[in-house]
Amino acid sequence: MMLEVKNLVKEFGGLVANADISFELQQGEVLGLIGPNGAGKSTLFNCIAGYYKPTGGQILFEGKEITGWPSHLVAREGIARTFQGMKIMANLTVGENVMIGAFCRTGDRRIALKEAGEILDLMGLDGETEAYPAELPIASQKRIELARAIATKPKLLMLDEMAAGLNPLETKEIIQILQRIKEQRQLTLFLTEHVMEFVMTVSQRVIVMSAGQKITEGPPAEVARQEKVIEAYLGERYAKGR
Amino acid sequence: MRQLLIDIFSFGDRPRFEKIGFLIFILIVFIFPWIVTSAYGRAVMIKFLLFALFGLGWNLIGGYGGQVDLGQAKNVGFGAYATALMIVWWKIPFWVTIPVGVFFAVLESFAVAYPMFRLKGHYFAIATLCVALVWKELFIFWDWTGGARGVEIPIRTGVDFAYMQFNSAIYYHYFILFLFLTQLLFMNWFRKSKMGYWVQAVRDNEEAAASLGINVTNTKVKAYCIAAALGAVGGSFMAVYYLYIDPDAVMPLDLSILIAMTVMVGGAGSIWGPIIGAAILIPLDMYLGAWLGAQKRLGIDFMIYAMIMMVIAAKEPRGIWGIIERVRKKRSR
Amino acid sequence: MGIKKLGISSFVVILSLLILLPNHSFAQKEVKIGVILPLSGPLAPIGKSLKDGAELAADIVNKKYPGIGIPIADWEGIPGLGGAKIKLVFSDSRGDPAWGAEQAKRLIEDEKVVGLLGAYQSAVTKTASVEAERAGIPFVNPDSTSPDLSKRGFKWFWRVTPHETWFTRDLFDFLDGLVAGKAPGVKAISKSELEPLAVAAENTEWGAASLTEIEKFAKERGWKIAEAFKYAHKATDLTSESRRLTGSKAPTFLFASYVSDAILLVKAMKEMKAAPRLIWGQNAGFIAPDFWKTLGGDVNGILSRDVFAAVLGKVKPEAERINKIYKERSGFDFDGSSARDFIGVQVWAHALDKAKSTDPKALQKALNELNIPGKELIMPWKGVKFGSPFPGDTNQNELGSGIIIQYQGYPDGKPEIVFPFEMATSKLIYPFPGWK
Amino acid sequence: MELTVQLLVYGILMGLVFALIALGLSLIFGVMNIVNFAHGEFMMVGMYIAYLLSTYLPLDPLLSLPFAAGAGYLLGIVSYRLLIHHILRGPMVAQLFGTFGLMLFLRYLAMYIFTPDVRSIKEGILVGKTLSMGWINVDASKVFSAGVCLLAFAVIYWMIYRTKLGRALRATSIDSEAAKYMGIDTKGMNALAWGIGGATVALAGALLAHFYYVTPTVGMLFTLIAFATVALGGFGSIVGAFIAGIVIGLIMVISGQFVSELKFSFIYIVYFLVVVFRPRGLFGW
Repeated sequence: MMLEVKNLVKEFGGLVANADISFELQQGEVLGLIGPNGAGKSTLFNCIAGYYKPTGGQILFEGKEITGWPSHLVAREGIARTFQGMKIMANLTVGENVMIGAFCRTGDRRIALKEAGEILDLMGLDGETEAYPAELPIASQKRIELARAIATKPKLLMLDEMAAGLNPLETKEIIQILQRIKEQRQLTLFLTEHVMEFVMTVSQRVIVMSAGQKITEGPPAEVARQEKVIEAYLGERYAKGR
Repeated sequence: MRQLLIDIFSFGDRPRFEKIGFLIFILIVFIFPWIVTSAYGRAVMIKFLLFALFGLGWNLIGGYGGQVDLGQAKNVGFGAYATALMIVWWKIPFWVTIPVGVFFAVLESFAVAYPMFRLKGHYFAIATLCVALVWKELFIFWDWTGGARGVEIPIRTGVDFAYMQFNSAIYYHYFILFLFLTQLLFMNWFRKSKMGYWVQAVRDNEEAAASLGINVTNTKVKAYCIAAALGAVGGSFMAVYYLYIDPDAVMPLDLSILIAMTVMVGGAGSIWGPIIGAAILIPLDMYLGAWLGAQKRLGIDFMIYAMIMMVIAAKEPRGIWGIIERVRKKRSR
Repeated sequence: MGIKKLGISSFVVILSLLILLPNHSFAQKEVKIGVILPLSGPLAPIGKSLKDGAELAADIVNKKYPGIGIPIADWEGIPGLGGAKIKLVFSDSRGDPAWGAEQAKRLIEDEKVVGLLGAYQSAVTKTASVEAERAGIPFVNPDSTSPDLSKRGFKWFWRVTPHETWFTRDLFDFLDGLVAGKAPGVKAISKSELEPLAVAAENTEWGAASLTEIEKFAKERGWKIAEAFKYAHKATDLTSESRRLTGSKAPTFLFASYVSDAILLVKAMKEMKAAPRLIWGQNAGFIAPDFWKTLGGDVNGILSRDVFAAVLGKVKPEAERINKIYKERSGFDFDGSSARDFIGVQVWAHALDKAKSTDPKALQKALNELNIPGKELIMPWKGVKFGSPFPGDTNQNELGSGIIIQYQGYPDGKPEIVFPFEMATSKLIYPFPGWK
Repeated sequence: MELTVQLLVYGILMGLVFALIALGLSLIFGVMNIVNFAHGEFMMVGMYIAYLLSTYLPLDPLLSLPFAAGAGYLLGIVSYRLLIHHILRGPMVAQLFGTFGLMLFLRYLAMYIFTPDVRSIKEGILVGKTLSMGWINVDASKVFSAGVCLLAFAVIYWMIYRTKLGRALRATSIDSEAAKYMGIDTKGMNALAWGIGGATVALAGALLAHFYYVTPTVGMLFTLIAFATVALGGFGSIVGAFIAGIVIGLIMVISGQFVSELKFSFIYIVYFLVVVFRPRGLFGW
């Protein structure tokens, strides 16, 4: 078992953002997390990644309890993540950004440099090593974040809104890259997405959240048909449309 | 081992014009005392190297680390006092006193760093300023440090390498040059090391840094302590160079600010920034002061100095190095 | 935009090049003396007085001023050097010891001065005189009073002014004299009327030294001290310090303060209607023109130790004449600061005249053997002769002396001399009249 | 008892003046996140105006208050337009650096014009008058200054929280981007904050000149005290500046009574301890 979340609760001053969430994640699986805005997806992510201390419940990673651990220790344990709003080190070059990820596992600059080069190759960013992130388009910046996370050699990779702000073509490319890396590095993926299309193509299984609650889980195609999911998730969209 | 040496001495990753510039710079400082015979010119050069050294240390926390520390003078003070007091009390040779000064500076920085790094931005800047001023007042208050009367190191005649006292500025020149180069090479290694990258990652984005396995607080504390150590070395030099120190001379607010300013002017977060900054501010200050300082109407020298500071802050907040980088980028395109 | 920046940077480069080039001046025969003074920063007002005094002295040496009555006024340049003129090269110390040392280097080696004068603040004098000592160039110090300075055994350092130990002894001679009934116009006062003492000193090198000396002498002479403390100088507020003095109910207040603090202290004491019998200040702030200009009538009755007062003219006509010239030039009366640097330049003139050379060794010898009789000075001193008046002193003027002045009849009055009693120019106002 | 009452009174009176000095700094910070090193120099300008008007014109120094405030307002606006506006984009260090340059410039400009002489106002209705109440003797001008401080705080508080202009200022301080979209002239608001900041601190200077000396270098120490005050109260908080000013006045007077040499240390230590436990100051958000 890669990740186990048991009865996770997170409150912000009385406001319940995650209420009694439980789920499991198998080695090598691709799990999607979907739900409308404000459903508590990011909170759940942040609880696992150590940005928030859960109010209650347990998080186990490979059988080890990591509940409430600070994020750098969670990262060392083997959980890497990307951010919804991009958090790239703007004053460092693309290569250096990825190197910093690699330094998570090595103290040797040469090894880090080599690994960063390999990952950037994989990402199709090998020509931009010396560039500064701000000089590149959004899609490339997303890839830098991804590359940086992968450089920490994670077992579990958590992707927060990877496709936000990308056009369909770019999304497709990212999906290809992800699948390639997943194969190569035997990664387990946990991704949250506001846009359904992305999750549905990539995930083997999805969890649906609404108003802080987990309402259902199952294979994408199955889940998408469920009444309550359409109501909670798509309902919002239709409501907005009208 | 070989790798370490390469990391320390190699500037290979820098563009060619930087390497050439650096070589010319080294050449100039090496032959400087033989081409400039003016004592003031030599004194300016020594002070430039001293402030370039201070700048290198501050750059670690203020430039690479992005933490606006306005209290570096306290570390200079620790170094200076450790050296002066040990020489006066126990006649301990200079070289032994350097690690002691460094030790106290690091110890103090470590002790205040954890509470201090709970603060951010301006709160942090003012806290560093406060801590430094408290130390200054304590050194004035205490009798055992000589209080306000300061510490005077007895003059030794001739050339004395144990206590680093010389009757010629040339010795002091190579002495400070040695200390400066040591720190420059250290910084050259540091900026390429894991720690160096971590410090920069924390500066740019703390949350992202944490997600990459970096202990943010620890990294800041370490950077703060290393910067303190580097500052203390310069303080030790000041003690044997001026032979008299008092709290107003080695730990005033003005010194903290001047150190930060040199790095700012040169370009924070770049290895050449502190050197460029000191090369501009120190001669400017010293020549303007010597030239206009004793005029009937006072203050012109400071006004010119202030104007230059304001223009740089307004037009090029990334300092002179920012200008150089931009020009180069434009040309390479 | 680029051109602008280029302009600025090339301006800087050209500027530094211009200054780096040695400047040769082919003026007439002159002897350069480097003068380091606090000309900017908080002590700049005093620095200005010091500078004016030194400039006047150089002018008097260089030009004929008939009828003044001291030898240097009749000189036209230094006779022993064939009429060479004294040229003072001033340098701002910024009140910073490191800066002072660098300026000393510049003056010695680049300006090629034959010797140095200054530097007022004892901390700056310490570093600047180290440079002189190393270079083997005479440093004449007319204006720093820290006892430490003459205790270092330097061979190239001579101090003209009496130091703090000396002045503090004067203070206690004065207090004992009051008890013995020696003060003009005041009957013998019982010691209990003046005891205990309350002392406030600012916390720089000088204030700390003053406080130590006062405590030492009080113990020696058997005076009780109720409060003795140092306060943070350049204060934003000294109310509570004044309250502490007032609250101690001591009848005698002694101060060691620079001018801004002295003003605040007097204002705060006035505010609190403090009623001491005696207020004595240790020179510095208490004699600065800004002190009495600012406080006007509030200074009446305050005492300060000094080395010179304009009223000296009553007993020393030479001083009166010099004072007249000085007042024309600067608008103020000669005071202890200007007088001290005046005499500093005068000592230099005599030493150069005696040495008949600008060679350091000759000057060293001349200074060591210098003996200027009191009548050639404008100071109320027995003369200038370097020796060891207190244990541990080297090259300290033995023949100097201090006076204690009292402000009387301000805002239009003058400081009157009340000590030494035999030199008193007026009756002592006792007890302190209080503030209106 | 006597001692306690005296210290309390002196501390609070002094503290109110510190609070008024700090008010402008806090306001400026609240609106645009910038610390002004030249703050004490603005105060110095107010002091010189009071001094010049009362010495060279037959004006009572009290009448110079509006002129000082006006001059402070102008100085604030001019500094904003010529310098601050340009350095706002830069990193924090560059901002500190720019205002530090402004500080040096103003200080030495004053040195150039007025020489380093120490001056003070000699005549005025309140100058040098002492009020006696039982154990306590206080300078009448300090009492008056305290009154003006209270009034100034009331006016500024009313302005910020009760007027349309104040709402616009607050909107700018909370989110300047959003405020811009809502049609608020944020640049104008920034300039206004500098103007008000300059006016209040120059007013404080003119009041201070009644019982303090005037010299070009007077500003720095007050700047430091103002920094500690504002940071202690919480950057941008008006109530915070008020309370912290009084706290600092009291610390200063009490420590001055017992360990005068370390009195600034106590202020800094109290600041340090407060922010360590409340990293945004007493009233910061």
